[in-house]
Amino acid sequence: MNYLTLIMAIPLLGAALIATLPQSKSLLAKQFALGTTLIAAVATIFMTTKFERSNTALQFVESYDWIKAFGIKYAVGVDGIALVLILMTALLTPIVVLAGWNESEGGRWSTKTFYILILVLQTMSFGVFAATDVFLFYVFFEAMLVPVYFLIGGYGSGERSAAAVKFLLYSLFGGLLMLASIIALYVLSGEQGGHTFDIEALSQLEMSSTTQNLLFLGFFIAFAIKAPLFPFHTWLPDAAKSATPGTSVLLLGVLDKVGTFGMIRYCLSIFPEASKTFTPLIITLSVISILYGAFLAIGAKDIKRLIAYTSISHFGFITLGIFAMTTQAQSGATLYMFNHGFSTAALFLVAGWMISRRGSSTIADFGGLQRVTPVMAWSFFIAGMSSLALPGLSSFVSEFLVLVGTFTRYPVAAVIATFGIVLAALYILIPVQRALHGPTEPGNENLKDLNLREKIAIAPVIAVIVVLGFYPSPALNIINPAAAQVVSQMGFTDPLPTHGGK
Amino acid sequence: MLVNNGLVYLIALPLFGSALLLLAGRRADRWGHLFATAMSAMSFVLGAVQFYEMLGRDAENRAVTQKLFTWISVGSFNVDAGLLLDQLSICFVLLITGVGTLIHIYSIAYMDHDKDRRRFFAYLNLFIAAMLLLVMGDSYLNLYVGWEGVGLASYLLIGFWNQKPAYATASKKAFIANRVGDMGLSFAIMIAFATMGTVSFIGVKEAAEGSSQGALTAIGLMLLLAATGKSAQFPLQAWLGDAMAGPTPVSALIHAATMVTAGVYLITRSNFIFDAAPTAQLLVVIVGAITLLFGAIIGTAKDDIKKALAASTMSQIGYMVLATGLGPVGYAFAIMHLLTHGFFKAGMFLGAGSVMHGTGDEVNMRKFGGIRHFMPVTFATFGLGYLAILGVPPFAGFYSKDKIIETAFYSGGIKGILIGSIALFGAALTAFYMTRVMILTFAGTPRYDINNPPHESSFLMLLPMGILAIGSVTSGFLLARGEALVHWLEPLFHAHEGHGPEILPPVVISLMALTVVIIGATFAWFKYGRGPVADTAPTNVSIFTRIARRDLLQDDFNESVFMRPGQALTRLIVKTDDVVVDGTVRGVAAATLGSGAALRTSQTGFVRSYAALIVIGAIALIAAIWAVTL
Amino acid sequence: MSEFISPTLSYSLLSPILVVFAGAIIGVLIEAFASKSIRPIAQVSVSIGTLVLALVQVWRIRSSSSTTAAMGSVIIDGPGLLLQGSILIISIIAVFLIADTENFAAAPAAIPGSSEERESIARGQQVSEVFPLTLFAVAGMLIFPVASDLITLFVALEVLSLPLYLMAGLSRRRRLLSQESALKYFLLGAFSSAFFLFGAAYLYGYSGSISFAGIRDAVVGGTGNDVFLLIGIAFLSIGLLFKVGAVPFHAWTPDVYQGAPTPVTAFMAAATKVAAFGAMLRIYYSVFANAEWSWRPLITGIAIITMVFGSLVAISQRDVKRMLAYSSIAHAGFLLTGVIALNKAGLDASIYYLFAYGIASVGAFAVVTLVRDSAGEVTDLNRWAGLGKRSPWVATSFATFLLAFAGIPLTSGFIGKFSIFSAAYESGATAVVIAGVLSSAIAAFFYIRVIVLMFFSDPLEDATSVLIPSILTRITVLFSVVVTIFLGVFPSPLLDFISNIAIFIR
Amino acid sequence: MNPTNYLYVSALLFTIGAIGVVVRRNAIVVFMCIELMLNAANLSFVTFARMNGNLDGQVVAFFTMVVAACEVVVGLAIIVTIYRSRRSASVDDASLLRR
Amino acid sequence: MPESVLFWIMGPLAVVAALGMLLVKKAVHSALLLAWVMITLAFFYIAQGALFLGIVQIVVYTGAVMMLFLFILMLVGVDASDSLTETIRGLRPIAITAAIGFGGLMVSLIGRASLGRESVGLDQANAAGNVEGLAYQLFSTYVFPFEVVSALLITAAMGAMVLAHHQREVPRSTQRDLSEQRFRSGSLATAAGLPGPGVFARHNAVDVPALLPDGTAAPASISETLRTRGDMIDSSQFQLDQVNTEVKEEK
Repeated sequence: MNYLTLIMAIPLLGAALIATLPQSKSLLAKQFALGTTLIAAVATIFMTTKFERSNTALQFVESYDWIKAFGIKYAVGVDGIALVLILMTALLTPIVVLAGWNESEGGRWSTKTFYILILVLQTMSFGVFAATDVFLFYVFFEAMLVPVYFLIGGYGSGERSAAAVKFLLYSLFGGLLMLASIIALYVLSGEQGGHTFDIEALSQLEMSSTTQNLLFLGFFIAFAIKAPLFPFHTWLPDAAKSATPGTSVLLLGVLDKVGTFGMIRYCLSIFPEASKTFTPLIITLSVISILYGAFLAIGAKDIKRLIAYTSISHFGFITLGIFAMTTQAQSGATLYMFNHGFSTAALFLVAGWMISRRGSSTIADFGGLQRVTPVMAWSFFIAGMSSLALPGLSSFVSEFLVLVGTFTRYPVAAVIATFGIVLAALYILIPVQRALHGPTEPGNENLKDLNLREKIAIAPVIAVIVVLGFYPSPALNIINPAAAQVVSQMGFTDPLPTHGGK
Repeated sequence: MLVNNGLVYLIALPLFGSALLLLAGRRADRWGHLFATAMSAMSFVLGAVQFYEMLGRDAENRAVTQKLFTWISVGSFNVDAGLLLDQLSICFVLLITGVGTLIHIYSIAYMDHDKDRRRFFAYLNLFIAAMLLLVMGDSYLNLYVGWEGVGLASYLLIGFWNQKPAYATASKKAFIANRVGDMGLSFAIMIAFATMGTVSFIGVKEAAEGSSQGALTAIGLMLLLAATGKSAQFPLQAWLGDAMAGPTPVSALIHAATMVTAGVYLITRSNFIFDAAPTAQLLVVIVGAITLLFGAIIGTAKDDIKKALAASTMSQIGYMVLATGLGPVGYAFAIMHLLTHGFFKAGMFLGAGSVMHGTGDEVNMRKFGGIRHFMPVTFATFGLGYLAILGVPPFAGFYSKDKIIETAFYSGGIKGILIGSIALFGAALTAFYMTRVMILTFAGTPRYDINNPPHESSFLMLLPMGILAIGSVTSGFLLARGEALVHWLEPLFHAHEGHGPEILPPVVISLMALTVVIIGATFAWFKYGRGPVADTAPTNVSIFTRIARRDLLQDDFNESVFMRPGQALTRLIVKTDDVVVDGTVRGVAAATLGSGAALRTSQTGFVRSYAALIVIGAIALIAAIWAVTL
Repeated sequence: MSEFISPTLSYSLLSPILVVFAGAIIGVLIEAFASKSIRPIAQVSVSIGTLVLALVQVWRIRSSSSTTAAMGSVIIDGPGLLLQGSILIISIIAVFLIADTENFAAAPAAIPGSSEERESIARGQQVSEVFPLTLFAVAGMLIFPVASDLITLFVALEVLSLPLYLMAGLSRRRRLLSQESALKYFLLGAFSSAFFLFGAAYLYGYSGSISFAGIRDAVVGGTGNDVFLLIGIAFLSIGLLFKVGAVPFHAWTPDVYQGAPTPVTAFMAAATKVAAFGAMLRIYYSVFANAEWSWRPLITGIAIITMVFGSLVAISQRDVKRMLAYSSIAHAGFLLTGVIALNKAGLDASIYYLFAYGIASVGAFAVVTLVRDSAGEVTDLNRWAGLGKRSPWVATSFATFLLAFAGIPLTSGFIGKFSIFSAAYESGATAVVIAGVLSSAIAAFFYIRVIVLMFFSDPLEDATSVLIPSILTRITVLFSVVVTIFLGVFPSPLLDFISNIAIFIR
Repeated sequence: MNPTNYLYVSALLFTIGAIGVVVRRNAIVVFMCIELMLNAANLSFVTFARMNGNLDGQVVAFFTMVVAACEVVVGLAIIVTIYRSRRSASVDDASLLRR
Repeated sequence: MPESVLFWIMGPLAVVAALGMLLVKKAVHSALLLAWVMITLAFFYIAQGALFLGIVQIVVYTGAVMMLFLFILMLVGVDASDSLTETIRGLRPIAITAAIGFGGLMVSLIGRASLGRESVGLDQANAAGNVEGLAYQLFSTYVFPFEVVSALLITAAMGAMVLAHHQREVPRSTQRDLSEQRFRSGSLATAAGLPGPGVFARHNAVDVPALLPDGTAAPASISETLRTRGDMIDSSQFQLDQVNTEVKEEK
């Protein structure tokens, strides 16, 4: 059964169906979009149940020739890491559709177009995580920029087109650097037994260390921009501020994961030596990102920018975990990607509701929401607690795994990174205090609390956050073998306890 | 995996209560408080049952564990969601659920008029659950969950009236100070895993024997950092005073009886680490000593009754921490003082709450005076607590605090004398400020509108106060009788190594303690009891008093050393991000655009200059040829 | 001297060229004898018919290829046929554009603004001579990449150039600009062909032969003096680089692209590039291949300067045709990497790129012809603002072409760029690949800016209207869009086809 | 005589022609300079034909003349047209298209 | 060596003449100098064994092409002269540098080069006669480009037609046509044609309307442009009967 192609096809079919609807039936378009994403989610969950957790090989593999002249294949397959990210995408999209039911209405174009873009984006996202052919990956990687670009520029607010352009140019720039590396890989593979883009085959290539380092950088910078890692992050706050909340969720929750996912899937496996060479640098950048993003978040005055900055900090943790090269950090990083998707989704969706009710995204314009709109305030609070990695919520597990895993190999980095948890308390509690606590500011008295649709949308997100906080095993069991595989393929074993055994 | 001995229900009941009340929303307004109280009470009953069962077993087999499920398992990092109830935990379980239930009952009346009472009870239940998890977790990571959980509950409760900006700020301050401490706990766990490969108490205990001094010291120091955060010890003590913004039952439960003692629990629980790390132990003592004086000094200057009590709490926990730093002999006394303190301090806080309740939420003691006439029961219970905290025999404090002073003196050498003296001096200060509180509040002449006198609180409030007062009177004797607690806890603390040389007989030390207490109390009487008290704080006071009123400049210190530089750093980074990082990006874009515009001018429109360009190109080519064929 | 050898021409191999010549001459005869009223329709039919027939001929001789013809004046081999096919397909859709609307002067001989001109316009006239001129140009283009001696190359260069010089000056609106562009194109074109010829003289001097085979033998044999060879290569290259619009021989491009009637711009932007690069590929790959040490550094430098310059200057353009002109300069730089590659992959990639770029280019200019106000085409980019709102399909088509130019995946441009850069990299030209990638990033900037303008900006007050496309333009645009996307998604058939038959015979 | 001398003359004439295109403003003179360049090229061809001992160079020169004649026709037609529109044959006046 | 003599006399003269092309002001002079250069080249061709080319050079180039140039120069204005001051900033130094650089480099390169083989001479190639030799080549080896050149000629012819020739759509009206039109226009009033300005008036400037028999002005008699511009003079002042008939005796 070609599950992966199937789940990629479902949104595309839905998009085609919506395209046939008349312009005026915007409600129908929304319902179709929700239905499609729900079907895709169910299909993905079903696929997840068929996944053999103990098997570290790629599963649900499909491979067909695409461009034979270049050895390019339509090849897909997932390991545990890719699977959880696909699952996350599949779960988040219907939530985004439901949560942002009216998001498309302030846009430049029709509702129909909005949902077509969303669905196309979903297909691309599945593809980018599932691809096992570097070229196919690149195609999805670049092509998914286009729907996001139109989603930001067409349906966002404020300086939306400037933000969309900034996003696109940043990403394209990174993408082109990656393209240069891909070209080099292609040529190298041609010299060493036939052109191919298969990851497995590429990871066997012989390269001089200079070549490897340069090519690694091509990939890594592309991913660092996407992730985003300091100092390549400045597109994110603008994009997140201008995009609709739903788009922001997909942007930060799904799209940015491509960066960190790419680091695992491509940087590590194809350039193991270069990865080791650059590890000190990357760890440094990650730690800087953690603290830097946190400080920026503390200083942020706009709630959406704040969330974007927190993500920079969180992506620092993820990158740190990836390059720490211990099973704990690796699993933690992947779990972090999954969890971050949901906690950011919760933050953005609730922030979006707050903003749409208040008509402002400046934190100072809120105040006392806890008394006016308790459910909304609580949702925001829980999301915030998840963001600051409160134990008992899902992010804690992943953040702690990253830290503890990093500590065994890079104690200094882990120690500095840990300061991020104090800063996290600041950047979450400051907006909580300003927006939710305090006296009810004028203009906020009559805000409406969440309606049923919004409650239905946020409930599963919070449920995931809480359940995985207490019982992360379902996710970890999928991730662990793949993460361990990554670490062992890199030739690393976990550092042993320095004193005594268990 | 299966719930075989029901430990989990201890936590699950209040947790369920909390979740239900929060999710049900306004629908639960009418019965929420009762439900929550019931949950807490049932938890207490379960705890009592466990205690009873435990009593029935041998000393060596008293600990029970329960593995619920595998929580986190990655590679060699395996943490179960597991519970451990041993002699140490049970003390806490009973204290938490017992005092907790009493405070639930008290709050039913105290929060009667608040329309958000249900939410308050939900938070209380959440706190109980988290605190139980803290003391019952079988590993540092489980403890960590409870640790942050109580921090969250504390945050929520301090900020319960967060519509007042100051209260919201206080709650945030508490959370952040706690987070700094939590960081220490994180470090400790990381070091433990890196060096020992495990984070469970049993595992670490076993591995500690073979571990290096350095690692153990590091873990110990980090645990101490965690403890200072949670237990409001120096240097992370500043949040406790502000935490009094929360409703008074909260102050009683969380910021006096239970949560703030979590640091003591942590150090005691980690005895196997501290015992092997003398440096860390010494620092524990120093921190305790500093804090006990620090709190006591602040206490002497505070006019706000709750803040005075909070300072007292800080000071008393300083005693406990000091005790834990004194090695195996100290742990039991620390715990004993912790338990007795739980009774008398909670009782006094509830008393203070009662006074506030009776005076229309007045907290300034200079506006009180002579309240004993109007609130006799409150006066009585408060007075018993007062005697207990002073260490007047045979009240509870006498048994616990004297033992700590004694142990301090016996810890050996100059150090022993020094910390013993500090402890003794602390006792004098305690007597002074507590007497001051008593006099200002209950004695003297009323300094309020006599036509609108305070009224005694309702039965529901007085009942817990009474029970706690009984505890204040009896608990010390019960725990100390035949060294009951010491023996009870003994299996946990390795060997009973004994203490250093008895430089003075115990009786002498007790007498000395009693003497300084009397001196302190008398001094207070001379200062406040003889004449009328100004109803506003005098301003022409010594610099020391002013500093003490400003909490020994703790906030000024934090503000100038952390907050302002932090804010400046934040502004700097925000600016840097805009100007340097994003500025570079924009600069590259501008440079690209600019060079495009500049190059564009080469297109002059004159065909002759285009021809010239071609000629120049041709010259360049032939010049290159000329060069290569040279 | 020996006996006169009666020349054998291999007519079947020449048939595409001859068919086009024949069509052109029929066109001339129609001009001479047919009445004015039936001329336009007759010319269109003849032109299209001729080109299609030529295309059929190309297809039919594809397997009998790899032979010299016409006494060795031309080589009909795989690459040549592919290029001829590309030129013909591009020409067909370009002729649709030429035939479509009133783009051409009613009376070119009349003074602009004269009553004579007004009268002609009122009578709905349009110069129908453009069709035979186009066919002549196409014929020249068909010969250019298959020429195998310097004479044929030079004559083909002129045959393709002269009609273009003329056609550039035939715009109906803004005739002064149009005439100016014709003058500039002509003067600079003649100037560059003088260089070309001078270079040819030195190549002849070096080798003693004017046939490519003879020159190659001399290069391979190393006989003769390198100085002559180098001067020959340098000056011949100037002529060719001028035609493809490489910096610093590019200056005519923006002016001529802007001034010429848009259909002519479309035709010459696309078809001339194919022809000129076709000739370049043949010359550098087969004739100068053994002297690569001499020209590769030079062409590498020029390629880098060209792509960077084109991309940078395009950013600051406010006129859509000028912007496309600079974009074509940048693309000339990208295509030069294919020349530098000097391997089979480079050849295949260049041919693919040329075809893909040509089609997208015609499509883009076709869209330009549609955006109008009462005074004719609107090329001021500011006034394209909000086009996406008013004419989503037109704007979307244009965006598709721009994305293809930018090399976004799933468009033909991406496959083209990928294949050409990888070929260049394979041959060790890393610097040019990196420069290419960087300038692609710069280029992306202005393509995206136009898309932003069309989709994300609000229209100005004096809104431009979009002409309802006639069936011919619609075919052109649609065909271009479909090809652009199809070649981006399923490039395999074409790539394989090219790869199988693109082998230069020497 | 060494035929190379003719090459020098050819090169000089070519140079002069090229510079003439750059410095002269009258379109007709510019065009004449281009013709001069073509002639210079022709001289090279003829000289090389002599040096190489075959007639190919002369054939090219012959073709060049024909082509040049055609070019002249077209070029002068364009110049005349633009002169009629602008009453000026200066190439500098035709500079509306720029930037 | 007669060739040397020829070369050393004609060569420098040709170069000087070419330089003169750049320096003279009048286009006609440039053309004449170019003609001189071309004739020189014709001599060189003949001297180098290219008899046919030499003749063609004179006939086609100097004769036809240069005549065409001169013809157009006449059309454009034979007096047209260039100011030699440079108007494009910086172009003159570039041109001078380029001239020296280009010429210098080329001469230096040619000086360094040698063919690497003996100069063969055309004796063998021209054995059967130069014209015959060329004919062999043209009609055999290079027959294809030769034929293609015809396309070029057609293009050139058509190009000239397109740009220069405009076929009249309506034949130009003859006087007879106009006359017939007037009579058939319905009104006979204008059949005889409109009066010219100044008729019966004392003044015949173009802005003075004719006077009708009744003495009023006839607006139709002056140009419509003037009328609409209001440049029509009130002609009443010029009526004959208003004129002071007293002829003053003038000296």
